[in-house]
Order: sequence, then C-alpha cells, then structure tokens
Amino acid sequence: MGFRRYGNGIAKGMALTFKHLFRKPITTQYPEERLNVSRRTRGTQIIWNRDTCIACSACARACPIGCIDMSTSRGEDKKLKVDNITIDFGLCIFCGLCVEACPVGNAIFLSYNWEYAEYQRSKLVLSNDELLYSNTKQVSGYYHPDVEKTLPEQTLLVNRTNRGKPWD
Amino acid sequence: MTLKTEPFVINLGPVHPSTHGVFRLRATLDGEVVMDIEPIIGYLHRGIEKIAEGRNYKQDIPLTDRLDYVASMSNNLPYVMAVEKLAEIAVPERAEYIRIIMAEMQRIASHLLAVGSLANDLGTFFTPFQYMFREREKIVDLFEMVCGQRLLYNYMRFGGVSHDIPDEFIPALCKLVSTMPGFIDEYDQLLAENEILLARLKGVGILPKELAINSSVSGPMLRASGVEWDIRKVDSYSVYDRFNFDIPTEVIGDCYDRYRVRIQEMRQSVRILEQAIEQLPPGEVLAKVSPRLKPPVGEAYAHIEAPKGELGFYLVSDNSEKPYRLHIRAPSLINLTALREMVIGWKLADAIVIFGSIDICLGEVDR
Amino acid sequence: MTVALSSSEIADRLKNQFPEAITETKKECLIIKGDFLLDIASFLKNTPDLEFNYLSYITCVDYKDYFELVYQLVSTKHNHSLVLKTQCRQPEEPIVDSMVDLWKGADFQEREIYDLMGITFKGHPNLKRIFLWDGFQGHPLRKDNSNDTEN
Amino acid sequence: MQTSVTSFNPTFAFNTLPPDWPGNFWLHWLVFTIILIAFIIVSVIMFIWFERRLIGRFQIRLGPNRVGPFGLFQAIADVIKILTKEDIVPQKADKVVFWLAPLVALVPVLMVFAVVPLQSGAMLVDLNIGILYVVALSSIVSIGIFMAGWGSNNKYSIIGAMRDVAQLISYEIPLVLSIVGVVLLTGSLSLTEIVGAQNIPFILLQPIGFFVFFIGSLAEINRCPFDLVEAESEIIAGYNIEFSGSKFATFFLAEYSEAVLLSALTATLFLGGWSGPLLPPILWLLIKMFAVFAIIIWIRSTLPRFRIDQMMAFAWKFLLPLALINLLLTSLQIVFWPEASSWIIVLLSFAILVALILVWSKSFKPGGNKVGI
Repeated sequence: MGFRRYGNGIAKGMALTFKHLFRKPITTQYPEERLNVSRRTRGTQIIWNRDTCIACSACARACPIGCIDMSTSRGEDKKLKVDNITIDFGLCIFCGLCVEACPVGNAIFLSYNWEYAEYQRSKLVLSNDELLYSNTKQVSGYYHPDVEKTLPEQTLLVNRTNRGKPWD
Repeated sequence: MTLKTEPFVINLGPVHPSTHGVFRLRATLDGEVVMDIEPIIGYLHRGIEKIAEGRNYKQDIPLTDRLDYVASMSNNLPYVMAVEKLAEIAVPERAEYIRIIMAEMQRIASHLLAVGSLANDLGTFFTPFQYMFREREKIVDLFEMVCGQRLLYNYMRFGGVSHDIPDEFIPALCKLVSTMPGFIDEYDQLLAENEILLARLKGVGILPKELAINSSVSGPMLRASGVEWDIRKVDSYSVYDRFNFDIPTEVIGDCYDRYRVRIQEMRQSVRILEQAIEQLPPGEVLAKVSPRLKPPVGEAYAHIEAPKGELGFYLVSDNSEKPYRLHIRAPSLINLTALREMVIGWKLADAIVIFGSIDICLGEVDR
Repeated sequence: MTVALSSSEIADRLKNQFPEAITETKKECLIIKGDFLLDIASFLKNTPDLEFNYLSYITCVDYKDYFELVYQLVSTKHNHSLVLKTQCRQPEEPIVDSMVDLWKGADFQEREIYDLMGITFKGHPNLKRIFLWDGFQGHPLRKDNSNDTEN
Repeated sequence: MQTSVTSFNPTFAFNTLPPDWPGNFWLHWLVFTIILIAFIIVSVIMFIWFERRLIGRFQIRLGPNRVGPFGLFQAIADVIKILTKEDIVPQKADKVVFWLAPLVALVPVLMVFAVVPLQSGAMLVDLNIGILYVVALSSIVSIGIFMAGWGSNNKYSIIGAMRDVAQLISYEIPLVLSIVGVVLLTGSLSLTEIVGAQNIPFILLQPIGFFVFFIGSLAEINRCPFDLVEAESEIIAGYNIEFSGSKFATFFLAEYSEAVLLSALTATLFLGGWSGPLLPPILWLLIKMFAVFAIIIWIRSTLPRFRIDQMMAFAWKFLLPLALINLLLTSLQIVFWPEASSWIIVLLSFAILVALILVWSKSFKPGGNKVGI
C-alpha cells in the first residue's frame, strides 16, 4: 500500500476526466447528422412483394406473436393467391423470423428505414398495397445477401473515434 | 442515555433511479441504518415460461432475448444449446466460434453496464457510465452489424447462428479488442483507486463464501466471494476448452471485490476474443434443421456462464412442436436471495450500492 | 467438466439408509419419494465424498396427473452433479418439504414454484406469492390453466 | 481598522454611499437591488449553461446546443418549461411550511449578495462586518431546506432534510474557521478591505484555509461529493422531491444562486476579488467565479459521493483540525513574525498543507473502523 491513500486516487481520476475534455465528442447531432445503420438492419417495417409471393402463409406461421394476418384463396388457375395481408406494426417485434421462413426468399423483407412513427396506433396497421415497396421504404439486407451488398457501409464507433493513438 | 427512535418503513421503488428497472425494496430504517428489507418483485412478470409453452421452439428464441435484455446474446445461447441437446443437433465449428465471440462481447458489454451503473449508484454524475457506454456502443455496433438490431439480437439458431459474420466484422472486432485493454486501464484509473469509492465499497456488503454457495449465488458474485466457479471452466461448453483464460476471483466478497471481478473478467474476455479471432475456422455456420423441429421425448438442461451468473434452460419435450415445459434458471433472481443478508446493518446509501453490485436485470428476475 | 454422477451408484448408497425411498433410477436422474426428500437431501449435502453444497436450481413440471419437482444438486468441491426428482401425486393439494433450511438459494425459487405452480412447501419461512399479487386466482404455469383466463 | 468592529453602527453602515453613485440613498438602493438581482439571475443562467456544457465535454458529448447560439438559451427554455408546469401541493403536506420553504431558501442568498463587492465600491452596502453577515445569512438556507423536507410529508424528503441540517452544522464550523485566517491577515471583516488587502491572493498565503473553505463550500452548496441531500441514486431528489412548478424553480434558483455566491466569495476571499490587470474589475471577478465553478463542475463529474457517516467524519476529523491548525499558524505568524517576506510564507504554507494532508490521510479513515481501506 504505502503511499497510496493521499488523495492520489482522486487526482488520477480528475486527470482522466480532464483528459477527456480534449477528446472528440462521441455523440452525433441526430436529425442533421445521420450514421449509416447496419446493412442487415431489421428496420421498423415489413415490405411485401406481391409478385413473388406464393401465398404459402409461412411467414404468418413463423411469426412468434402472430402480427401477420394473411388470408388466401385458390384463384381460377388453381394457384393460391393472397386475398388480404395485414401486418400490425404496433405488435411486430421485428425479429425477422418471417423473412427467414419465406420459401421463395424474396417475397417478404424487412425495411432499411428505422424511423417510423404515427400519432395513432391504428395507423400502424398496414395491409396489402401499403406493404408494398415504395420510394420511402428501402429494403434491408437482412437475410438477403444480394441486397446487403448494395447498401452503404455501416458507420462504426470503433472507426469513428480512433485518432492516431491506440485509444482516443 | 439512549434516545428512543422509531423505525420507519420506506419503499425504494418500484420507480426509483437505482433499482435498475421496476424493483421494489421495502426497507425498515432506523435513521439511516437498514434494519430489515424485503425485496418485492414481479412488476415485470410477463410469464415467459408460460408463453414459451404456447409457441414452437424457434419462436421462443426471440422470447429469450427479453430475459436479460442488456445481454441478449448470452440468453440465446443456453436456449439453443438446450434444444440442440434435446434434438441432438450438431453445430458447425465456425458457428461455435461465432457464438463464443458473441457471448464474450456480450459479457464485456454487460459488465460495462454493470460497473457503470454501480458507479452511478455511488453518485458519480454519469461520467464513468458515459465512458463505459462508449465501449458498449462499439460492441452494440458490431452486434448490429451481424444481426441487424442493437438490443434484442435473435441471432442464435438451432445448429448455429442465423447469419455468417460480414467481411468487415473481423477488422472492426480486432480494432475493438486491441483498444479495449487501454480503456479498461482508464476505468481503473478513474475508479479503482479513488479514495471515496474505496471508502464506499471496501468492506461493504460482505457475502461470505459459505453463505454465497449456500444461497446458490453464481457468476461474478460467487467468484468475488472466493469460489473459483465458472461454468466455462468447470462444465466447459461449446469450444471454451480451446482457449486460455483465467477465472478472476477475489477473497472477501464485498462490493469492491465484485467490482474488481467484473473489471478483470472483461480483460479475460478480451483474451478469449483475441484467441477466438485467431482460431476462427471457415465453413458453414448453420446446420440443416427442420423448421418444424420436433425433439424426441425427454428433457435437457443446458447452462452457460452468462454475465450475471449461471443461466440455464431446463426443457421438457413431449415430441411436439412446442416445448412442454421451459424453465429458466435466472441468475438475477437467485442472486437476489443473498441481498437481505448483505444489506442488513448498513446504511441506506450502502443498501443501494450493494444492490447495484449484485447487478441484476429485472427482465430476468421477473421473467 | 462437471461430472454427472451415475444415479444408480447413488441409489445403491441410498438404499442402505433409505430402503424405501427410491421410486425409480433413470440414467440422468434419481426419483425419490416425497416423504424422504429432506432426509435424502441432507444426506447428499452432508456426506463427505458427495457434498452437494450448491443447489443449482429447482423447478417443477406439471405432468397433468402429477407434479414433478426437479432439483439439480452440484458440489463445488468435487465438481459433480446430480438431478434429484420427486413426484407429487396429490393434484389437489401438492405439498413438498422445503429445502430452505439446507440451501438458502431455494428461498425465491420455492416461492416462485408456489406462485406459478401452486405447490406448498412445508417449512418455508416466507411462503407467499413472489411474482403475482396476493389476490391472484389460480397458478398460471399449471397445464389446466389456459393462456387466456381473465386474470 | 481593528476598531471598526467595536464601533459598529448599523445606521452609519447603511448610510455610507459609495461616492461615485448618483442620487440619494433610496434611489441608489432601488437601482442597485434591481441590478444585483438581474446580475444574480443572469449569472445563474450562465452558470447552468456553463455547467451543462462543461459536464457534457467531460463526458465526451456536447451538452445542450440547440436553443440559441451554443445552446445559451437552454436555461431560459428550461425556466419557461418549469414555470408553466403544474404546481402540485401534496394533500398531506403542511401547506404553510410547504409554501414558505422555497422563499426561506432563496431570500437569504439574495440578501448576502448585498455585501459582495462586484468591483471597488460596487456593492449595496459596505458592511464593516461583511463576513459575519455572509456567514450568518447563508446558514438560513438550510432552514428553508429543512422546512421543505418537513413540509412535504415525504420520507425521502425528511431524510434529505435531516442530512442537510447535519451536513450544514458540520461544515459551517471549518468553513468559518478558514475565513478567520483571512480575517486575521486583513484585520477587517469588510469584504472590500479583504479584497484591498490582497497584494498577493490569499490562496497563496492561506492554502490550508483555501482548501478547507473550498471543500466546506462544496458541502454548503450540496455539490458533489457532498450532494447527499439530493442524492438522486438514494433518496431521489431529497428535500425537493415533492416540489414542482415555480416552487421547484425557486429552489433551483436558490441552489444556483448559492453556487454563484460561494464562487464569488471564494474569488473575493482567496483569489483577489475584482482586482486584476488590464481587464475591467467586474470581468476579473466573473472570470474568477467561473474558474472556481469550473473546478466544482470538474469535481462533480469525477467523484462519487460520500456516505453520511463518512461525510460527518470528514468534516469533524479532517477539516476541523486542519482549520484549527491553520488558524493557529496564521495567528502565530502575525504575532511573532509579522515582517516575514510573503514568499517565504507562501512556501511554508504549501509545505505545511502537503505535510498535513499526508499525515492526516495516514491516520484518518472515513467510516471509522468498520471500513478499512
């Protein structure tokens, strides 16, 4: 122990906080400054592709909370078609199991967008055409490696704060 | 002459800044001295064990995320291990390594939060907390990279993990691993020798070795009391037997020892990560498993050394798609058993610190 | 590695002292009669070469016609483990001896089982509901308690 | 000089006008009171902004930067927010005490500012017992805090209030004793003369006194590491847990005015007050105040808080002996070695300070024998 308890522990701590005064802030100024999220972001919406969907309801069955409501019927050509698909984003936990369950692989996607807010809960329930891909909704690379490659690289704090010294 | 004092009952929580969730501590105080406490829990009880019986095996994975929500990766792991044990699924080697990388990163992240919030309970105005969140953020960034979310990962699957790690993951992880020891040194510089912190933590809330074992305490708490008991070593699972690492233990079992154990475990985790990156083999990450998994009739118990202690899943299968019974051995709940013995006789401020040093997560306590 | 002790060996040792206690010896577990639970547990805890000083977890499974309590015992000294089970065949009022005197760690877990499964632990110092509130009707983890009751 | 204490005459003191101020006594009084209150409020707002920004930088983030340039108007926005909030009075509160408490806490602090010299002669009254007045009034704040704790009929509040009273009683003594050292050197209780007497700042001549005074003032304004009164991790907000709306704002104002006051006092007593080269005196005072406050913020952003018994032990076993020794040394120096060169005294005092801290920390353990470090 010896010469250890003379307030030098406090002094050391104070020196460390003082050192941090001259470090770059790690925070970002959110609405103006945006970081790239992961290419596999499980964003806050589910995007459905009507053309490729074979109406097998695998996604609805895979959903742990049952927020996907899908009703199908046989069309005239004996093929299954989707009559109605409704997803309640107020319930959805964005676990991505529906995307994994899809047998065709490109009928259901999670979105790359992660900002989604409504004033009413009822507006969070989307169905049919509202679930389709649009300009405001971008497809995420979750479970879709081909999409993943096209998205911008994620901004990482590990890379962002490194300034020459091993840790800074 | 003695003054007659009247004990009074005070409710710490359920909404209180340092109960780390919705926990209620009914304390009987004599002035500032705690005479008796009664933990009252259940405010976050969601009946996860019951919900799990109503869903199929795969749908329960996102549910396990919600146990200890600051260490979701570590919750996924024992559950998938239990199912793999039950259904006898072999896991590819690369997947085992990825799982360990994730579990160890999660351990660092969880301990950072534990130490940071302990410092907060001590009254440092969020500074150590902020510094530790910086590193936690880096780890969470990497988790986001592999599985797309920052809190509830839902990453492990039966027979592996859901995705292979992306190409840019390993360089970023290397960078993290190489800088992490420096940051841990900084935390030590900030906290470990601080006289006020020492006065607040040393000798406070001592949990003797015998009592710790008797109370089924696990994880850093048990090791701080001087028991060299780490599931990774004593009941080695996954590929932990291929790594060199030590089990940090302390002697007395006070709050400072628990803090020290956590700090040192972070260093050991960094060591494991370094080795895991080196040894990471190429190959598949997910074995072929039927989506409608029906394990044979039987039962299995798989446990891991989660950041908070021994986290185990006891599964009973009746050869249907859904588990017949899922029991979670939650370290947070069982560690709380020892709280009463540790707190009584200390001051109110110490009670908060002792509670903070246990490091519980209410999602796991109440389930 | 934690060695799972062979339950038949333990059963042989137990037979000397408790000849009627053992109901069944399975590969991974030992099923004993509820009346002998406390005696056997203290035997397992206090016998020098067994020394199961650490109670890893307790749980209870509802098999509809009986409840099965599962105790995983571990020895931190010898690093071995044993799964002890007892079956409770009174579905109306299941009563089991409490382990709190032997292992304090049983405290909250027994309260949890009492709360969610409705098994009374004889000798528990503070047996009351832990997660749910006192006025709650029923025990949610029982199989006859459906997921969507009014509670 | 020394005789002025004995010949103290309140009417005389009140009628002394600084020579360069126009108008009669009452006009001067009115104008200067308004100026003073404006000064206090502006500096409180600046202090809040400064604290939040600086703590932000210590914590490697930016701090408030949205409202106005550099977030300067953040505090104003906060004030508007707090004032427009609902003012809730608990049903079982002691209404009268509850209503009075914020005022009792705020008014004494404002009154103390009457004697703080902002620059030469720029003060409401130049009381020749200035320091005594400061000490007497600043203790009243704790009555307001105790009233708040008592009146709100809340267990957390009462714990906080009890802590505050215990803390104030303990820390007032070393605080006052450390001021006595300065008074001995100056030979006067008047703050103007204390500033005037500082050819070299008293921090150099009285390092022990400064050390004790600074720590004591941290405790006085309930700042980290002595913020047990409102320890958010233990008793949430302590005495002001039940206060909202304008009452809370008043407490907030009182707390920060006290911080401003003690920064100003530290600057006046130990750092040479408004005196300084080149810049105008008021600016010098502000610079010194902000420097003192910056150190307070720095401490706040680094240190954990004491436990109540450790805090009391720290006051009685560590600070009080230090203050007494300081007093003894200063008296001895004035009696036996009055003509000593200041620089020798400076060196000697610092040597003694270091020696004392080393010796004391060897024998002193916060928490008594129960806690071994």
